[in-house]
Amino acid sequence: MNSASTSVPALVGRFASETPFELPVIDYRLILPILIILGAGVVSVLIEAFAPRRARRPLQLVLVFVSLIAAFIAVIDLAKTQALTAAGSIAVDGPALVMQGTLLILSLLGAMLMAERTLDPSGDAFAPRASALPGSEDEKQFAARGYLQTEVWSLFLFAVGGMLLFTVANDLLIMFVALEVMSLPLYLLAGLARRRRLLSQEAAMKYFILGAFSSAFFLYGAALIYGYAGSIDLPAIADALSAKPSESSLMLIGLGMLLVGLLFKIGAVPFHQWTPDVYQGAPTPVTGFMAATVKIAAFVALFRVLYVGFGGVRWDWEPMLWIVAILTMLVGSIIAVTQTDIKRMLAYSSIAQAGFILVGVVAASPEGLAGAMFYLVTYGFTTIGAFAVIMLVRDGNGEATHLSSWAGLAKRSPLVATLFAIFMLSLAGIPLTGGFIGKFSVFTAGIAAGDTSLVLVAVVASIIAAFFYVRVIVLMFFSEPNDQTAVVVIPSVFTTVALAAAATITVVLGVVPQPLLELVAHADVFVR
Amino acid sequence: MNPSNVVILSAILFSIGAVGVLVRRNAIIVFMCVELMLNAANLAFVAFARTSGNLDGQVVAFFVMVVAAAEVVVGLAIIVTIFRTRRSASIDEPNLLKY
Amino acid sequence: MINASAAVWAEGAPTLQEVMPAEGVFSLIWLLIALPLLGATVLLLGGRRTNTWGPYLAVLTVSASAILGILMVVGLMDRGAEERSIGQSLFTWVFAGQFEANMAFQLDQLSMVFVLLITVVGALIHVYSLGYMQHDPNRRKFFGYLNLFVAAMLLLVLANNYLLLYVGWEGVGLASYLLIGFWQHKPSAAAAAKKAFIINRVGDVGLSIAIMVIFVTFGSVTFDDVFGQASEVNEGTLTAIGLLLLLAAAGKSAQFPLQAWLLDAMEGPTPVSALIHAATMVTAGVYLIARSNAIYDRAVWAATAVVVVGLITIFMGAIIGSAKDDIKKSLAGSTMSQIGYMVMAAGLGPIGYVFAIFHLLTHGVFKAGLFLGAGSVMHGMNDNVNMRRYGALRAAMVVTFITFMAGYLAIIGIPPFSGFWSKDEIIHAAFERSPIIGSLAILAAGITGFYMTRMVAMTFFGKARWEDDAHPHESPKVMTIPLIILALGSTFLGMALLFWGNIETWLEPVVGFSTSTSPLSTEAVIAISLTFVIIGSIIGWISYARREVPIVAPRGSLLTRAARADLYGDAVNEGLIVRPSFWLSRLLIWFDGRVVDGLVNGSAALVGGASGRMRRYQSGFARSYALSMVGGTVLVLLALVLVRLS
Amino acid sequence: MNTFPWLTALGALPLIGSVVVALLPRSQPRLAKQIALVIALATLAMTIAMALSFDGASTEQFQFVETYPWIPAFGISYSVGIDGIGLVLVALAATLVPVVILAGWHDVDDASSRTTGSVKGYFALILVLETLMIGVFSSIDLFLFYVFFEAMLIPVYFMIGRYGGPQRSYAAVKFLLYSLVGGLLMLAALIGLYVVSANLTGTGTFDYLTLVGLDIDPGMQKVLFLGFFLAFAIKAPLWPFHTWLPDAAAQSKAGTSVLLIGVLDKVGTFGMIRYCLPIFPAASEFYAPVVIGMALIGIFYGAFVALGQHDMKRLFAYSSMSHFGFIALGIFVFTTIGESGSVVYMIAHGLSTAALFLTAGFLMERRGGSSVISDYSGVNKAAPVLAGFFLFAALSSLALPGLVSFVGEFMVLLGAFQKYMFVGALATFGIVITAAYVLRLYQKSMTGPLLPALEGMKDLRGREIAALMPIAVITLVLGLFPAPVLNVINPAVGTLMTTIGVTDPPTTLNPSTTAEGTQE
Repeated sequence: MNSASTSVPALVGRFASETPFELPVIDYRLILPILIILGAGVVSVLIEAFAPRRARRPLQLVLVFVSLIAAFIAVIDLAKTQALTAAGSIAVDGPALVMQGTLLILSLLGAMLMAERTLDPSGDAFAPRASALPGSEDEKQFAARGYLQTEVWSLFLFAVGGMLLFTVANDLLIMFVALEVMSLPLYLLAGLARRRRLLSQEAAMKYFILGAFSSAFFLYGAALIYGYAGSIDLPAIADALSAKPSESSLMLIGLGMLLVGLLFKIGAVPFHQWTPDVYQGAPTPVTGFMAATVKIAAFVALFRVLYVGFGGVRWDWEPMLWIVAILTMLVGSIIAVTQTDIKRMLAYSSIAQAGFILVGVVAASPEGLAGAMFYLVTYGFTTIGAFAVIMLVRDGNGEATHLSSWAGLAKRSPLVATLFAIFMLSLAGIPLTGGFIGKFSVFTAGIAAGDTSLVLVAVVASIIAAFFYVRVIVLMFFSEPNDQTAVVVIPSVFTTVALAAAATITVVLGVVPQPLLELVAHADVFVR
Repeated sequence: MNPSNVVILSAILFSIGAVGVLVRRNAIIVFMCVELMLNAANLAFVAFARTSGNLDGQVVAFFVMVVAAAEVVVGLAIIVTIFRTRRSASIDEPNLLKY
Repeated sequence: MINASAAVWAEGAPTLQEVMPAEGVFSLIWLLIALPLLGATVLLLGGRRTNTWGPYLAVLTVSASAILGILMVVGLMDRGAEERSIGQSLFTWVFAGQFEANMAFQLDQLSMVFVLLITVVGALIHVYSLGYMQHDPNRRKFFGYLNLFVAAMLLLVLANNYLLLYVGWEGVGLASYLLIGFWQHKPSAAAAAKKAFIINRVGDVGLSIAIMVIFVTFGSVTFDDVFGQASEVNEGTLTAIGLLLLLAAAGKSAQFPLQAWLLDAMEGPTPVSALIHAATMVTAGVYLIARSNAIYDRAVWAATAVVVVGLITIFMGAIIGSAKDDIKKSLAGSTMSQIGYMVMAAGLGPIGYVFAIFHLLTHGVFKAGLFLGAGSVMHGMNDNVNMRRYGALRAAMVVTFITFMAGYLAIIGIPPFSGFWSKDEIIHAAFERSPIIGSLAILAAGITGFYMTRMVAMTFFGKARWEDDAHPHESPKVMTIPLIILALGSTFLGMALLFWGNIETWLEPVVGFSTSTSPLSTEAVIAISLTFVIIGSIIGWISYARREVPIVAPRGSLLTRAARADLYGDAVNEGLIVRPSFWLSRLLIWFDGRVVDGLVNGSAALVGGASGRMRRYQSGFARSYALSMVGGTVLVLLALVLVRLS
Repeated sequence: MNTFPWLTALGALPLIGSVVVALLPRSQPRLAKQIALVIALATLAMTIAMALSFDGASTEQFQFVETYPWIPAFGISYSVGIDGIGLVLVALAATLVPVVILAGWHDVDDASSRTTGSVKGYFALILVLETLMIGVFSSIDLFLFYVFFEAMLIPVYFMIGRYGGPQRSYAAVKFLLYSLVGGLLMLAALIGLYVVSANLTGTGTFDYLTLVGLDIDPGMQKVLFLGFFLAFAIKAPLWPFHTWLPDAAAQSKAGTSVLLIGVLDKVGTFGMIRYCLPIFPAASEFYAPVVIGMALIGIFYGAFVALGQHDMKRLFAYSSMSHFGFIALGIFVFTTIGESGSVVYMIAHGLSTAALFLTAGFLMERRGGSSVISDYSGVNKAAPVLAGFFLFAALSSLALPGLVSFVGEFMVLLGAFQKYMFVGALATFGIVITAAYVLRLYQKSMTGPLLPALEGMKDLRGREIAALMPIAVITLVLGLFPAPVLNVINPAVGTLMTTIGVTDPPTTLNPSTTAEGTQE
């Protein structure tokens, strides 16, 4: 390219003549699930605008559940598809479909948690009116009148739509847009807690500032990659890598910054610091939903970038990710040991879990991908289940998240304590839970790829992690209840179903993992 | 104009934005710095579109602008809420969540 | 000291007897053991229901065994000398790989005499105990334990292999433990019992290892396999086996250096002292050595060690016996000493085994008589054991006195009492091996005369030094009849066995025998030893019958004080073994808690500490999070670039 | 061939029982106990029936084999089967469970204990544990074994943590974390083994017999061996990985301790025999000196520490550690006698531990739960039957000849001596210290003057005697007639010796050309 002196109109003209603009062909069937969800999001906005206040909640709920189920059916319909569409920007393939299906089911469970409104005597988990000042007279009136912030459903749907898009994004632009469509609603949702609103708002602001900051890194990385490869298409980038392996500094810096954006969403160390604050501050249903789903979407994107786009330079990124994985596992596990807030503890736990999944990424093999996908599924259900339990454990001021309130909980409610114990054991990777098979798959991939020392670090981290998971069980089961001990509130059918589903899936994946293992094993190839 | 100079400019802008995020205390200005970073990326995209001889970069720039606009909406909403609650736009003031 | 080559030793060694199948009365060999075992089971599990008839059942089972034993000895006598070894195998007991040990018995001439000793003396002591333990609330247990002992002891002498012998070996140890500690409420009794068991265990280690060496050498632990092939094994191995067996024997027979438990064992009821700690169990060591003659005959140094151990113990026992004021402990010292004689004799080789067993038998009878006599005295003296509070009892307890005197004359070796014959033969054999050994044996015989005279004088002669509430009286018939029987044994058994029973020829097929070629004539030996015995007795008489015996013991010479302290055996054990063990224990407990567990808890604390420090970096300021992101970005880029450069 | 799914049925029975017990209403504790006992006895009966149809002379290594694919994606199958070694250990578990249930009848009654769990919960956990114990001894798929191995932790964890003494949660957490450390190391090694099998045969597998047949590179063996061995050494526990045991034993109910030390910990030594030796023969031989050293240290270390204990349960724990030293010694000397002896020792130790802990449990129950030795004196006077059983347990623990523990101990020592004379002889001295601490305990607690506080102490009741009697009888009968056990163990050990390719050292005289181990 030495046509620096060419005038702009001439340039445009030349493009127009040489590469006539073709409207990209879009196979709408392939993106039907995304369209359904985003369309529902639009309808949801319209409902907010035009439906009467009393009708909004039922309408929104029907809309959300119907659209999620419809989208799920659409995903099933696409089973085993391997196709590109929209000029190669969207890749519908095994990993994408499996993860989309998982995301939709998890979103369904998340929606059930968000729809729960029998736990808090004054309504659901969200502020009656986000604009009202915390503690003000306004707020009290809104609460008293039973106002509900039904906009959360629009936000929710757009976030889900963004995630679905994230999993199929085959070029960096779509990926960026999906990232933002997913994140922006979540920033808001994080700030909408009914109780402890200062914390919630703080969480939203931190999440937003840091999220935007990381997006900027992602975007600038994408720009540099574009500068290197001349394209933002992942397959095209791969081609460029094999065509011109030299002059790579642009590529390396670009890749690094791109990864920073994705690692941020995953919650990998040292880009993890938002996680505990946001998980703790956000309304618990949102935390559960977000913890389970964002990680899945971001990991699929990470896999796609690394395997499809940068598979040719795996020797470059493997050592770096190796270090990040070790840091993530160790820092997450170690800091969690001294946490006293259950949500914060689970946040650090999710960091550690991200580290374990990164072992599968570093393996850079189909087994690694399959293992990580399995892990993500079990992690998603376990996490959402755990946060569902947290919603139920309450005292006078809402959820009782301080660990001291959990002492002797098993005596108050053996069932809930048992469920939580199952989730903890799964996170700790004890056999007969899904978490064990997940760890097993990922570690197997790691050792098969020769990363034995990484797996050993993972083992050490697992041991440290086991300590704090076990500690909660000790508190619940081995202590006597005291006057600080929280009560377990009987939830409505929404949470009950979500909780039961999460627990069932966690155990079933541990006992009969074969169907899912087969699914992910057959879906371990990205289309390019 | 040599596109590589433009890229360097974009890098400088990006750095200014990043440093701004780190050093400024006012949430609005921090936010503006983030926007500056996004726009620096835009500039890089446009510049690279020129060197690579296709329009992708320019298309990206438009998309990013739209996304940035959406981001502004969300961001300002959050910041304004915080400001109303705390009577301060300092990014350091909300500091209840830690350790 | 000993100047003999292996060849000399092997002279007179027996050839292996052919083992005959068990037919007729011998098909009941197992029943010999089973009867008392049944008695023990019924008594120990039966609970209070057996209180009334239990003791009689115990007497019955042992008596039945004794009758069976007598039938068998008659049966054996009917057979030719070469057909007197009878084997009975019940089933394969322990087996794995090449190893195989059967639940199998071997009744031969050696076992036979032991069976008789055990069952007959055992039966007598059972009967005696009916009277002695009449008022003890736990007497059914006592009889149960006694029966258990008889069963275990019979197993010991009837086993046809070392491993099964080991079962009997520890079985008698257990019975001994239970009986020494029978009066468990007395802390001293409980402590004595524990001590006996633990010291015996040290000996058992020797037996264990001996069995292992035997197995890896011979590929079998059956007596026949071992003895039949002992000649093919090098002397070093045999010496090792011999020394290990000696360790075992020393433990069970209270020989130096494992002698310390026997004196304390007198905490048990007196019939126990008579049966177990004088007549039978403590002689198991002698049995073991005699049984293993094929090994010792080819391992001169092991045999020499046996002699040395025996000699040391003869003197230790005699000296301790001379200083004790407790009648039972004095008798216990005497037992040590007498067993020392047997052990020494067994170490002399084929010339000695027969006499070791001979002395064992006569000693079994007269020492049982002496102990039971002592028990009878105590019975009449409110269980006081201090001889300084006895005196002039001959009139008060005539039967006891007379029977005791029979035992006394037997033990010091006055002809024609039975001890004379057996001890004399041992001294004679010792002279044969070496004049030094012989002289020492004679010297010890003199000391025997001294301490036994001292005992008799203090108990039955002199002035009465009774405590105020003592009303000495003769014991009931159930006690005196066994005394009389044993006294008759003490008097005539020696002659009977020697002249009528032909003990040498009887035992020769098992342990071998070589006739004496002593430089000293038999008469000379008899004369010298009798002289020493009489001198010792006279000294004892003068010191304790003619002179006033102070009620409180005088301070005594250095040797006396040492002897009263059991020649510091306990002190040595305490200082060298017990205390260091507890120090080590305390050290290891400290180590376990602080170091091993400390490392475990320390690593947990380390993680906790790291956690506490690391979480401080989560400062809550969004901008510092952003800073760490920037830092992270730099690191990521550096990593990528560095990898590329390398 | 037998087509009845013996092992699955055997494992399922207590599991079903535990579900039934767990679903009973809280107000029916008595019914829960009764059902648990009946189920446990039924399991025992079924075990006996299975043992009777076990063919000791079979040429197949495993009998009653059932194989169903479970997770084919990783070559994992639900494969169970049993050899002589597994059979006797399953039998041990099946025997001890009803005993423990009977003995612990009132252990967790709400009125008498300060525990946090419910009555039915305790008995349900015991039954779950029985299922897992049966599973762990009969898996012939390594993954399945691992699953049972780890899953076993959970019921025990709850049994200690919910039904234990004042420090129970510390003890439970320590137990769990310690075990998890071992378990996760083993997981890493297990995965490594899987990957190795995939490299060697093309398809990865966890099938035991396939893995045994692999020819693994010695260097790799050494690495993988460590993972397995450490897990087993922690479980067993061998010195210096033992410090969880005293705490766990001291804080748990007698029944829990019995199942934990008597059966569960045997998984460690069982694992060494079943997995370490045949799969990693070269590594086993390489590490044998180290392991033997650890075992020797453990024998004496445990015994000496036990000698100075002031707490009965801690004493038993350290004594067990010493005994486990013997078992490990027998395993790693690679002689037929040693291996067989180790297995017999496992059985014997299970029985003697049960006798000790249960008797001590009955004793403590009568003294407000104190396990401090100096709180007792002269018990024999007040409760002679209890003291009698206590003595029997003590004698069983010190391996009195005539009891089954002697058979095991002697075989182990002989096996060791056969290979390493010095080691065998040295280890033999352990029996003296064993006698010293066991009898010291008996002397201090049972003999001497009766403490005033113990006046009027009740002797054992019928139920308690009924619980102890079977143990005593089995201990004695097997001591005098161990053939039923040896007959099934010896062929299994023979196969093992053939697999690892070691022959016994010949004896000087009469070296038999075909040791039993190499016969087919």
